[in-house]
Amino acid sequence: MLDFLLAVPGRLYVVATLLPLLAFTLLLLTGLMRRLSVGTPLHRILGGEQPRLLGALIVLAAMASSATIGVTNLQRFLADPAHATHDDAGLAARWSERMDWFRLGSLDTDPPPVFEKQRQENPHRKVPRTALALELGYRIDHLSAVLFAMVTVVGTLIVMFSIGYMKDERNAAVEDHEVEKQTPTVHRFHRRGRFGRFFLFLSLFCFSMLNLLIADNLFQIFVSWELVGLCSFFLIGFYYERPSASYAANKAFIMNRIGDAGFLVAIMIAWTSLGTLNIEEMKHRLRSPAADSHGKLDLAEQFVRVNLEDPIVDDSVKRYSLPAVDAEPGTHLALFPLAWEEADHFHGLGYKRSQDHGFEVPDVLTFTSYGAMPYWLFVAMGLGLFLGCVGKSAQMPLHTWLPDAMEGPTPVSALIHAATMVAAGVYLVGRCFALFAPEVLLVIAYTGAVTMFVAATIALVMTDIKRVLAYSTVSQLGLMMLALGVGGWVAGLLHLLTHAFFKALLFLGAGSVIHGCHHEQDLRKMGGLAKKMRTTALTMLVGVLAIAGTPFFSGWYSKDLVLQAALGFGLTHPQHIALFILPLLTAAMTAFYMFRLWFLAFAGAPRDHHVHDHAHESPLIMTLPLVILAAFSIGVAWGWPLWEVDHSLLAHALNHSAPSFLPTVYAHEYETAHHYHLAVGGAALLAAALGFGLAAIKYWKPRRAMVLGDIKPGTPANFLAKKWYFDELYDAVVLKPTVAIARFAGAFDKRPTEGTLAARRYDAATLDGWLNGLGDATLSAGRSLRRLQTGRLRSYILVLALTTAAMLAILTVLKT
Amino acid sequence: MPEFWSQILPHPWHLVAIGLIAAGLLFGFIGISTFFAIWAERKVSGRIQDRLGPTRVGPYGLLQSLADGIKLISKEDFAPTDADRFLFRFAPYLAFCASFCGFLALPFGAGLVAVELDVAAFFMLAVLSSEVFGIILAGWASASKWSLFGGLREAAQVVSYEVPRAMCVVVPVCVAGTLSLSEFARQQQGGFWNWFVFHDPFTFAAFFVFFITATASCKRAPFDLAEAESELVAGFLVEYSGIRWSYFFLAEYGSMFAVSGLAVYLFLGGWHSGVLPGEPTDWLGFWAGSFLNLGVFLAKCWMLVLVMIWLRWSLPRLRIDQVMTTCLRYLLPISCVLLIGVSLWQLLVPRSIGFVVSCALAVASVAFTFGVIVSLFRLPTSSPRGSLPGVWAGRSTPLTPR
Amino acid sequence: MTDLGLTPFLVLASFLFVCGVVCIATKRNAIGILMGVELVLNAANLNFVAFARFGPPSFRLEGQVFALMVIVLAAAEAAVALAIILNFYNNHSTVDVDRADELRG
Amino acid sequence: MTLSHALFAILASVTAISALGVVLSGSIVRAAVWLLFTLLGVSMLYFLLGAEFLGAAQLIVYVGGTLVLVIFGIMLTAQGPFSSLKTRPMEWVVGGALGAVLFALLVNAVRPIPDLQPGGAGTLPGTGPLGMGFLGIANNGAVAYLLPFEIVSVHLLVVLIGAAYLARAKRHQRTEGEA
Repeated sequence: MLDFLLAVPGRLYVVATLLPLLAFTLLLLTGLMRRLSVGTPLHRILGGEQPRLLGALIVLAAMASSATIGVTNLQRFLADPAHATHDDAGLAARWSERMDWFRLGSLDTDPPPVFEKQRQENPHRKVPRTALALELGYRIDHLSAVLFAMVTVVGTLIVMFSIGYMKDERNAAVEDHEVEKQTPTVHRFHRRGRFGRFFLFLSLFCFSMLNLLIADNLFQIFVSWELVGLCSFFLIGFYYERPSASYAANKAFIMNRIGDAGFLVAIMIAWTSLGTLNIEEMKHRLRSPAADSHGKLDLAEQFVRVNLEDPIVDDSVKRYSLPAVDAEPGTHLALFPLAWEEADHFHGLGYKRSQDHGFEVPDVLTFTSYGAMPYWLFVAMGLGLFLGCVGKSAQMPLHTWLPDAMEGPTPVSALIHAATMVAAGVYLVGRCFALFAPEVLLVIAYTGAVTMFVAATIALVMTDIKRVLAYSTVSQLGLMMLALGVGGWVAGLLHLLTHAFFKALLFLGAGSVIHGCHHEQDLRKMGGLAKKMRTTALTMLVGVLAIAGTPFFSGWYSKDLVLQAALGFGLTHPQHIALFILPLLTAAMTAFYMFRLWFLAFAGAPRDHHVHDHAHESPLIMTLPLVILAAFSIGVAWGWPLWEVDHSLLAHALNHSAPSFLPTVYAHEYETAHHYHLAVGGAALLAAALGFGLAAIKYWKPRRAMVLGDIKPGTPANFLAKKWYFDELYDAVVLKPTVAIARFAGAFDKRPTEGTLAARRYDAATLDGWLNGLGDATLSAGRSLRRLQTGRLRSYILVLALTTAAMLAILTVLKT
Repeated sequence: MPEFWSQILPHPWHLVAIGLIAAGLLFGFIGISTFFAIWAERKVSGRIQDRLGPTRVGPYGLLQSLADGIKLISKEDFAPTDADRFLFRFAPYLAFCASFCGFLALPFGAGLVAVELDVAAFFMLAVLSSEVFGIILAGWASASKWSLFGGLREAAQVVSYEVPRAMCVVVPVCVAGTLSLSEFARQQQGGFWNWFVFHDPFTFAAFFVFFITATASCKRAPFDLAEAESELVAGFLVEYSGIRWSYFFLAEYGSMFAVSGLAVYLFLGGWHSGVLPGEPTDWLGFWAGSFLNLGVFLAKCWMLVLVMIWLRWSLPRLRIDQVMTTCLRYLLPISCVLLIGVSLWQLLVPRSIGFVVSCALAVASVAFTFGVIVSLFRLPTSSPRGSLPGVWAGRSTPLTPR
Repeated sequence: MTDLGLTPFLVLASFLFVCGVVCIATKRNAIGILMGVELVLNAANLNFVAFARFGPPSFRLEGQVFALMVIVLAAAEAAVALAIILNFYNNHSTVDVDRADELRG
Repeated sequence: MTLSHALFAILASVTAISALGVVLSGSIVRAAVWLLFTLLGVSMLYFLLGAEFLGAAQLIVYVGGTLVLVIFGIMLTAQGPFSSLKTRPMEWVVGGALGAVLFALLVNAVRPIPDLQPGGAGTLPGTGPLGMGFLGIANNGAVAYLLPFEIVSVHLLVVLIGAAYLARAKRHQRTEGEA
């Protein structure tokens, strides 16, 4: 077994992915056994009514082993000699595998003999499949390796933190005061502690997230994607007795469903048009090869748009050709073969455009044939994929679920809403980057920019400590999307990584504050906590500095790279300069609201003595993760020389797996960005300093009245505090009409005696009459047809057999 | 062998000839084995019950079975009036056929097999499990409520015990990676520590579970609920007499040998002696080697059959509910655990540790067996004259002289 | 002389199928109907295996896999059917399917 | 006339005659015995076709499992040893006619299929390839059956529970009634 695992180092990733699932299964089974064995000794052994600590320790152990494997394997992966020699086949053999989960036979039944020959020469070579196969597989590259390490490490720390944070849940009976507050009919609400359940979902969540990271095809990603959403639903609704929590869980789930519908559409398009869901193969099929056997191609690694040749000569073969150089781009997208029939000698498209005669698409596709799909369908596929990411990463207009998701326990907020689930959307955009048309990328950039700006403005006025962080997360996710949209692939994903660490730190810090203040989340009631909670205050300060973009903190590196990319894009395409202005403004706002949060919570004089007197520092099991995360938040993006943003080691690692066409397609943008990178750094620093200065002036020693003062209606602040009225908008546009339609439809169903007067009149005159008529007709028809239904099994079978015979006879007659 | 016949007979007929010869040999084997097994049964039971057993017919009463056979054949062949005549007559043959077919795939040595099947182990299980038809039909056709009860019990018991038995067969199959019995034997050649019973703790346990379920599916005591003379008079056998009755016994002893043979292949090294290295036919030539193989295999089979006889006369019969409980609540979960355990063992345990464990198991088992044998041959400490041994020691009984 | 081909198997399978259908249509005993179903399934299985043997190479595995699935499902079906029949017998003291003509037991 | 022809003739006639027996026999137990021979015949045909694993599976599942269950069911539900539910003559006529027509049509449907000859080796892929196929580790161009396998497994589990539930529900009620 050990030999089996070590034979291919990538298999350890599978083990690390499955470990949390194992913990989940164990917990689930013991929980089941406990429920089934009430009143027996087994029940007592399994903890009886009081939840046991052991389950959490099992999950912690599983996650810690996963993290160990994740980190050591990251090292092994980075040290793999194949990177230096660009030995892709060797790399693929060591770090990826796939198997059929379900297979409907291939488009052509047997692989062409050429592949057999090639396989004899190189046994590692995979036979490409265009079959309709749902596969299970993993593929490790720099992106997934680095993210895998990040998710496992952060996950482990969060599990550790939760053991302290969720201590109350270990009691046999837990009182939930929130329930009493929200539902006036309930008094003194008691329930059993749900310690085990929390860790159960936490481990399932980690499994799904890790599976999402290592998956090599869209289908597997989609499965984990849905699992992640499901776990998020369970965890947000963890306190499901509170109406607000169950509402928030539903909201998150439904918002994600909207996005997932798009994802599903994209998958269907890919399945029918490309014949594969494997991301690498999709890339192969969509983008032109870099060079053919005659030399480098003009259209190397780009989408090639072609026109259907008119008139169609042959029904079974369609011909496509390249349009002239300065003509309109073609209406179709060329799909390239997964492999060439002769690997040594083949023609790509566009080597010499004057002599290029296009290509033919046969009726039955094989591994080696060209294909074509309408360009609009391709754009739709990209938009669908992105819609999925919009839902998961809480971009406009589906962002409203994320702040509401703060109803879950704080560690969940840290895990889901900082490090992992919301990262999935950004990750998917990064992974499928090569599959997006330029139009889609622009949509991504603008969506990100608008989200970033709107969320940052809302964060300025929030008073709930977790909601500030939530809006800050939305804003930062928008920043990442923006970066990806303008071609800053490395920048966006580096920001994803650094952000995961410092946002997890901030959330856990907030959790520590909330825990210390006995579940008080209102910033207006805090203040002066720095003296009581020294570790928390200091580590949170690190997080605030990192997110604000202070030099030498991790956030500085990623943010500067993003801004560089944005400026490069903005200067190259002056009509899109807003894509640079908005993030610069947002940088200032970010610094402002983060320092506002810190000053309000930790600096100044205590504002609520009741809260302040009972505040205490959290135990070691909660502060230790904070310290570790703080260390990561400072140094995770370091490189040498330290002051050069471009030399971040992590960025270099990510750069390995960046799509290879980026430097050619975005050549001009990159050059501009590099040219102005000092100016960008200066501007960003200035913006951050401005934000810090304003926050310090206003909130370092704030006047009590100003903090507590209510926001007057009609002011811009109120507009922000109401979150730009997004919820109200959705309420008015979607919810109200739906409910109205439902009520209207419901009125049809009311009996004349119970409905309102109008409904009654309407009902008796029209629908009820029709329905009764219909019912009578059915009844009489049934009465006459009833004799056919003897209730005898055998006569039915007789009729069935007679029908079969008759059909066979008809077939026979028709054939002759 | 096939070459020889293909020289004197044209194409399809030499195959027919070989088939006929194999069938004849197998029939002879079952007959002779039963002949001696019945004698052994009576002798062993006699000795266990402090009697002599048959002594009159032939030396040591060896021809007793012959005398019984003559008596049975000469008996009147009758059926009850209400019986379903056809099925009543037919049932014994059905039972015997099933047990006979089990031998088709059972090798008696390297190459000494009627049909070389790739799925021999599976085939034997399948065929032996259909023996139950004869019993059920006999029970039903006799038109007697005792018979019907016997048949019903047999059906329930066999269907239930088939499951753990099949799972226990899968345990060594997991180790060997084949279903062919000859291949099983080939993998266990060499020293006895190579036998699959000693392969790991799970196969070791599986051997005993398999043996128990096999005993049950041959409806041997303590699982002979289908006959259960104390409750059901003689169960499905109530109305039978004469030669038809003896067919059931042929079937029973036949299947005893068949399951013993299966156990020998699955766990106990097949035709390999466990002491001699390599394959005997390779260094002794075909005939001498095959004789050695046959001898070793038969000796192992007889050992297991004798253990079954020993069990029958030592253990009290279970109740029907106890029989079903034993199977469904104990043997079935145990065999599931064994199956999972052996799979994990194959996956996780390195070869060196596995070798050490199997050596330890083998040595410990041999030492234990040796110890038991030695204790058997040690002279009992003689009790004082006139007093009784065992639980009666020191008590006054009507027999003890005052 | 040609060797044994596909057609005899197909004809035999058709015969088994027809026997099964007639059995289902004529038996009044519920268990008899179950036997008819088994006959039909066996006919189908025989076809699967025959095509696995005589059909194109890609059928060699597929035919067997389908047959195996059918065997397994048939066993499951028999178990459920018997449970239903026993239940019916407990309620009505008969296994005559002509008596089972009401939706409420 | 080759050996395989002869074997097929024997096995096919046994199978066909006993299938007819299942249909025609009045006693349900006799029908079960006929069915036994049909199943055995089909299993032997599998062996003849080279599908050894399937043949053995047919034996152990159908003959050793399903049929024993069926006979068990007969014994539990038989009111007397010879109780049989007679089929009316009219039904025989209809059923027979239907069968004849159906058989004719089916044979007619079989006729255009060419009498294919066996290709490749004498035995079909055995236990190994079958198991690998079920685990989804298929060779190139072959088909993987992991999902169907999983579905069948879950199906079996459901059936197991369902059958147990159905079989025990009544008894439960009756003990309540008695109590």
